[in-house]
Amino acid sequence: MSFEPKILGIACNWCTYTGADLAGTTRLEYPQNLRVVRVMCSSRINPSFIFRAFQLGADGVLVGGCHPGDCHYNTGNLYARRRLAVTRKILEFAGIEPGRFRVEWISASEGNKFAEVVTEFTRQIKNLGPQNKFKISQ
Amino acid sequence: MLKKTAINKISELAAVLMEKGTLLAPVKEAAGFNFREISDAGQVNLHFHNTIISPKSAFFPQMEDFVRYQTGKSILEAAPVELNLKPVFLFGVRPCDVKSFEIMDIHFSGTGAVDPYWKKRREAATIFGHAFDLNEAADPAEFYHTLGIGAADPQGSDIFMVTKDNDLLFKSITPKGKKLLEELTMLTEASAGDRKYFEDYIARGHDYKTRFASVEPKAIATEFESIFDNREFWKNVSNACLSCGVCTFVCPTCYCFDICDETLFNKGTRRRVWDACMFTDFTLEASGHNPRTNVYQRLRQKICHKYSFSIRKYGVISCVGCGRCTRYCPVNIDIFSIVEQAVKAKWYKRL
Amino acid sequence: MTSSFKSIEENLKAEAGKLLESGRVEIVLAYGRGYDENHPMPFVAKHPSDVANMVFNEYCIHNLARYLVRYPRGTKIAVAVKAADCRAVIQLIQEEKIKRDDVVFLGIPVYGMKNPKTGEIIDSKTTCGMYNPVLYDVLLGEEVHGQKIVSPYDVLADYEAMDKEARWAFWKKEFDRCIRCYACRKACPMCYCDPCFIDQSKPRWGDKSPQSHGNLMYHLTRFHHLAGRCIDCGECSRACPVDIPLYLFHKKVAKECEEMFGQAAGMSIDDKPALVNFRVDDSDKILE
Amino acid sequence: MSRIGVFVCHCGLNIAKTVRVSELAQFAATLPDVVVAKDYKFMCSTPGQEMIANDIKQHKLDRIIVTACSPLMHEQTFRKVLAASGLNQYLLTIVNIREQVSWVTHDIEEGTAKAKALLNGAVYRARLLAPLTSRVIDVNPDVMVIGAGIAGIQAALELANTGKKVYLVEKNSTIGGHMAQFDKTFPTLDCSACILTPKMDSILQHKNITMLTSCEVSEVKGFVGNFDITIRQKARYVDHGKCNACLACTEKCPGKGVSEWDEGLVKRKAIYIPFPQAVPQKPVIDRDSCTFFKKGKCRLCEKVCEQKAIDFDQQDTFIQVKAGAVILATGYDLMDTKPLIQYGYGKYPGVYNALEVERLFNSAGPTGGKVTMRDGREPQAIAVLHCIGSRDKNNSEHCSRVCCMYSLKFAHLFKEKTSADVYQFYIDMRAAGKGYEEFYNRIIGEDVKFIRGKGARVAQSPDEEGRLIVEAEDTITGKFIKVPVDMVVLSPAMVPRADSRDIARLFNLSTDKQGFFMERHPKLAPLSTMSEGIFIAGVCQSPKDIPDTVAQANGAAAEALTIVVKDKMELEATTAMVNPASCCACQNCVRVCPYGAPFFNESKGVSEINEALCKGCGLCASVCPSSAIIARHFTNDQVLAEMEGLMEF
Amino acid sequence: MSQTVTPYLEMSQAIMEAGGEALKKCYQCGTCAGTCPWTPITDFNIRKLVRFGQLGLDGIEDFMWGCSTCKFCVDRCPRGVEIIDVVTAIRNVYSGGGMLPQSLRAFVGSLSARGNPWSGDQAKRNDWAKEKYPLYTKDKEYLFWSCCTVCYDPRNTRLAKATAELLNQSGLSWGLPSVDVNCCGESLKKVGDLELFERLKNNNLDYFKSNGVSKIITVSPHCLASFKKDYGDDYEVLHLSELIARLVKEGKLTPKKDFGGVKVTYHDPCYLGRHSGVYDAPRDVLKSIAGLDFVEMGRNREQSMCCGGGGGGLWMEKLKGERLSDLRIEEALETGASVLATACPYCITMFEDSVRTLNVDDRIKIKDVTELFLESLDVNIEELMAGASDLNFTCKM
Repeated sequence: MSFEPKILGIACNWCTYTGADLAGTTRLEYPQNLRVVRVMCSSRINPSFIFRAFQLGADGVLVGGCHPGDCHYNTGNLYARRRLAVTRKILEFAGIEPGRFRVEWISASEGNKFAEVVTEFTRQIKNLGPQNKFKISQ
Repeated sequence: MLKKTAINKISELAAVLMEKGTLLAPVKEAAGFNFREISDAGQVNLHFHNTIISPKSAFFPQMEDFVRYQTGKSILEAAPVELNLKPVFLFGVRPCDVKSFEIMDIHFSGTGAVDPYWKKRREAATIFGHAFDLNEAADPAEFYHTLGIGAADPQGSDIFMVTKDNDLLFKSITPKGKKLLEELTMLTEASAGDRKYFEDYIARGHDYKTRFASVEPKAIATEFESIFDNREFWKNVSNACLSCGVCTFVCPTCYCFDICDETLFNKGTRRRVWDACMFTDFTLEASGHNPRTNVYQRLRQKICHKYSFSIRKYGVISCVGCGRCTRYCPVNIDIFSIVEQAVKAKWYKRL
Repeated sequence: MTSSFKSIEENLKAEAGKLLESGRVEIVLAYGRGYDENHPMPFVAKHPSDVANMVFNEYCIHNLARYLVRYPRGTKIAVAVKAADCRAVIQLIQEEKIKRDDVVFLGIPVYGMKNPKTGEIIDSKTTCGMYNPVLYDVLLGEEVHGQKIVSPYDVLADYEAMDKEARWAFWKKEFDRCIRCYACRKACPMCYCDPCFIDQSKPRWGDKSPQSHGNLMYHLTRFHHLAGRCIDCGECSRACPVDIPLYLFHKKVAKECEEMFGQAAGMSIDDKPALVNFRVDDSDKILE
Repeated sequence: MSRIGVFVCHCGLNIAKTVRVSELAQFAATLPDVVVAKDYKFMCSTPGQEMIANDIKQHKLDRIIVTACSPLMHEQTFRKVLAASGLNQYLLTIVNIREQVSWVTHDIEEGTAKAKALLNGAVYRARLLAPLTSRVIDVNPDVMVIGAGIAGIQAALELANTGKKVYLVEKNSTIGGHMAQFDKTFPTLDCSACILTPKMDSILQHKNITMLTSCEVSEVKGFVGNFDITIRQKARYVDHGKCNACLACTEKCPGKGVSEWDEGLVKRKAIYIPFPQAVPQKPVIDRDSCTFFKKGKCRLCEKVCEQKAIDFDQQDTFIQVKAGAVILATGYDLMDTKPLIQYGYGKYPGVYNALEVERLFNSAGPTGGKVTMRDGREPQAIAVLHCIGSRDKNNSEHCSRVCCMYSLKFAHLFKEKTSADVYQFYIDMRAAGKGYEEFYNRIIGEDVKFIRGKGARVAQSPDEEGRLIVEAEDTITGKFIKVPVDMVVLSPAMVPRADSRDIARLFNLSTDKQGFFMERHPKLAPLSTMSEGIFIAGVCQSPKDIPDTVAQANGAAAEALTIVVKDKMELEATTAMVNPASCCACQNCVRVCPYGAPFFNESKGVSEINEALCKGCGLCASVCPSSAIIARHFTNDQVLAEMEGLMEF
Repeated sequence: MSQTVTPYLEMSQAIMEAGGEALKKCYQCGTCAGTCPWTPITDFNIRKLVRFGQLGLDGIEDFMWGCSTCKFCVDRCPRGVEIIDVVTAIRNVYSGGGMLPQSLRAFVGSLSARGNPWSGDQAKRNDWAKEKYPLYTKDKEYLFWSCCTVCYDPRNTRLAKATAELLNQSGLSWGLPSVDVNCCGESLKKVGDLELFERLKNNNLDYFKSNGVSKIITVSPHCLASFKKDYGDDYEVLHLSELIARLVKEGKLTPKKDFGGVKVTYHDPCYLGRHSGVYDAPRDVLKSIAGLDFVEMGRNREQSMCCGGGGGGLWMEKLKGERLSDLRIEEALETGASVLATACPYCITMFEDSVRTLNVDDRIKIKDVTELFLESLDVNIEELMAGASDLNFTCKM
């Protein structure tokens, strides 16, 4: 059976999660490897969550937040942008393929963008294969 | 019984021992030497003064799994971790480290409940003691001679080794050592000259000087008891201390540990890990109260444990003067300078 | 021309004595005699008489900024600071852990400090490679000029050139050697959290046991906590008993932060730490 | 150990079509801590809800997992079910297997596998859910309205009529704002005073309204429901308590000051009321033009005042006001057109700006309503120039929305009061309001000449003394047109008050490029702002006409009322709190929070969070290095557990 | 001609690609046409030109030559449309293939053949200098860029001479460009021949690079604007009046002669004022001369009226009554001044013509600021000019 990646999605409640719901109500289809955790704002994401996700065996991590300037909490995603950029550089230097961690700004009305991003990201992770660097072996 | 072999044939001896059981010997690493389980005979390297981390990790490893369990199931169904050990050969242990096993035996099997893990590992091991090289200068941090340990003191080893030019002499000290030495057929019989050389090497070892004069344990204990409440003194000596865990982790006679549960995906392991009295959360109580929040309290605890409470309780200084804590302290705090200051600091009487 | 260690020592003693006598400061942080010549210790002078025990030689490499946060807020402290240490004090002021007028900077322009373990000269391969303190109230020697200025990030070149599998293997080997003694955390002037995130049990970020995944979580998160704050003084790597090259990772994060946010750590009191700040026009390219 | 109940919904076929719901329920039963696992056709239906309620009581469940549609749909519904059956409403987790699973795949294997993983994550999270009770704080019933133009007046009256006490703060010495300066209002041409003065009077008479004129806000503390605002009452040198408004003093006063109310067209006395229907109708003394303050002698007004109300050594005083909500209605100013040298405002006396012309028309104005120019002549030809500074990248990019209409009004009034020819230089005639286009047609009917071309330059006529030439291109004919006129009226851009940015800083609001206050959401929340409890109405938010301003004022009053009508206010439960034992005083949280909820407690040396201001976004929890901040309902260990559960299978 | 037209969007696309993309921002408010000095006196309408460009309507080429790129409209445009770029783009698109007006054909021909617009012999470029002045070499600080107009046009060679003298007096180290440089190409670009402009520009750039030029003094504001805008920004370019103003302030040059109360007014050349933002330097120079009674014209500084010479206007035929320079002269006369000072060779040429056609040359003289300043240093230009080169042509008008 071909490699089915496990992808962790962390979505901000006001924009990306609502966008994901919209993708559902408009019956857009996308692969089911993504498992979404809902948080109130993309700025809630502590970089250690990303390291922990890879340790739990995630093959890819997708973070979704509001477009800069649209954040429900005014400046949340502007801080998140800087922090997740540093997270990305740390993962890269530690040896994780940069393609495994992705941050996307998806607004509540961009259901189709959500579906496209998930499909494309799943395909990208499938090419990269399983991630067993950080993964804790049982 | 005395046997010998050429130093460059050590790897053959290592190969033999590896078939008999697990061989732990000093291995050269980036930062210095450490005892490692030997997987390829060539790794054994005796050109060392002493290892970074003490050989206590052979009997008291930094991580020991006790129980494996499943969340949601009852503890009765949890499986304790069986400790089935092959014979262990602890190769190249310095006399001061050998003495530390004797001190640790008091805590782990001598008093109160016996620690089965320590006891099993201790019994399964045969210790190859190794004398210091007497014509080398002593490492500035060491002061084992002050605590009555000779540079070539065979006491406590099963087999004791002394280097003679480019040979290595092996003398069996205990019956276990004698039995093993007989089995090691590849070693050749040592000559009478070797025996004589061995004897006076041991004798010379005794008066091989390290830094400080010898001390009398009882006197030190009383000094520390009276100086215990002199906050000024302890603050001065601990000003530089970072309160990290280096000195306790490298020390051969530190044995504090913490038991914790590490779970993942509903499966968990209860395991023992080294802990350090220098960590702030070492004495953090469930209520949130922490009796030792200041650095000077923790440093005082560490030193008094070894040079005051241990003497009162077991009559022995819980330190072998190997100097590791001084050598690897990031801010160069020297434990025995503090002891010396405590003893010399007569002015404490005036308070 | 660089002033000799001896003359710096004299100036340090003189200056410390003056400050203590005048009551301008309650404490002077400097260096004192250790158990032998090559191992001096950080030293705290409280009375003018303590000044005599002060010493300064090529082994006084410790970053004394670490001790500033240990004293209650508002104590007046003078601290002997070399180039990197000075940036650490500035970063602490940026983060309002100490106030500018509570600290007297005794600046030490320095060249040729040695690492007691290896005996090598400490240079920009393991530290920021700066010679003169960025900010000082008193300068204890002549400014060092004419030394070759080497970028502290050159040493990263061959690690960045490695492919990711080799780099992962390198870091996994290094982090597996960690014995979790936390000397790196305690030696770091910017790591003043007590308890640290790794000591928490609720949530349990990383296991206490020194296995690779617990070590990995501890080190990677610490690198992140120091992003835009690490002043590259190299204390963590020197304090590590098993010599893990932590300065490499810190340099890489510092280099990325400088490129992305255009600001080096601890260079000026009015800067705001990079990760608690934002610019609306930060480009999204930093996320690609 | 927790006792978890899992309830899987079919949602008719919506979920059941691509997720094997019964298999999911059986799978749930096998998970640790799961005591009850059921599936039902419609969980959100009444029988479905009753099933949950019964199971809670019967099996003494303490955590509920509903595996159905999106939490954004029915989280509130199921929370009410828990509350009704005595269980804390936050001990609930919703697993979204409709919008994010069954509706986005056709493969039932894939759907079921993903549903299992999501459910497993929910179980991990459910174990760590903690009961949360939202704190209740008491709310000050009063409201403060800042700015007493038509917006402030309307909002104040609406609120006062509901019985609420209102503090109406006005910087000027009278209420009324710019509208009181106008003569007529478009499109109905009814007289501005006739529709405004009754409202101003009812403000004066209203027992619930405290009028604070000549006052400014100097400091704002507190948070929604409990604002503590310091008002600076500027010294008026007249004790309004004693004064019975006989105005004898204003006749005797020798002092001469420029009348701001009449836009500087005429002088006024040092002790004055801006205009006859001013409310309060009590004079104030202007220091700069009062001969006593300037030369130390005169005090004529004091001698004349029977009530002895004059008090020259009156000082600024400060008034502390508590309020539950604040409405900002600070209005606007017209752009200063002097820098646009091509129009010669300030250089040629015949050039007026809109407000000056409003005063000319006004019967209480400097010329008693007669259209006479600064040199006394009656203009024979008048040009009105639109878009001066508006729709202009070099000045204000926005369209000021009302100038087309008031320019037409001017045209009508000029035609009515003088025999002059009236020209309108415009780019687009924007008449989009109710009755506006009809008004435009009426004005065209009154023989007003419209030139489609923005006024390019106003120059002195070389041959006729005192006349001006307006140069422009009539883009319709493509001809360069030079129109000799006597009077030029400029319709300048509406810009925010000069101090709008300082007021924004006081109330923690942000402003747009021009300086207008930023609303929370341009379409869905135009009257509320990022600061809870602070509302905006009228032109301070963006240029608009009087009908829209009044509508916004009513809206803002209603929104303010939602806060102050209840004497208690429930705060969000999912706020953050600091565990003082772990706080290392790095103050990161204080620096990042957009709402200023965390503050540093200097004495304890740790940060604390004011839960009334906290919105629960969790930003502080993620920047806290020693994870000392607990973001309730999204704590670190809850999120980590959910991630662990999601990644298990 | 029938009133029906169909939009020809390919043409407007071409205009946009040629640098006129700003034309889509225009909402036809008419400010530009209302401000343009040409609208009152000619049938040229800049707004209509932009409108035709927006829809690519034909017939645009008939009235695309009326603009003298004076930038008045650009400063006032509420949408920030760079109208000059639109005009240049339109001319580039529509003037290909010999569609140039008759008077400009000679202008472009001479530029492509001889590298200067005056059909002057390239080798004779520095003849006005009569080897009296040094050529620029690497060690010199300033390159004095002698514009083609001051090299070949007899009236303006006085300007070149005056400048050279002044630079000598100021003691700065400077030098003239060699003869293998060519026109800066500013007017050529505005006429629309972008390809030829690139060639001329690169030739000059090669000269600059090979001779290590860093500081350039120009006497013509057209060269100043062109170097600043199109020649990259690694050259420090100064107009002569700026340099003189600085030297006067630094006390290196001080006027000696008293002018005895002669009334002088100043005309702001569009390319020195509106294009390059230099307003005060020439005024400071004039006011530094004792006895010079300075008076401002009504339309001055940002509002100054164009002389009509820009954008190729110098070379184009203008019907009587449709000349801005005439109006400007009348405005100068109104101030009662007897000298009209300006700081641009194009303006001087246009004004000299107008003075002659209006035959008021007895009531007003046209002088460059440099000439006036040199007179104040007690240097007699006449005998300087005695050895003027015997150029064998007069500029056609």
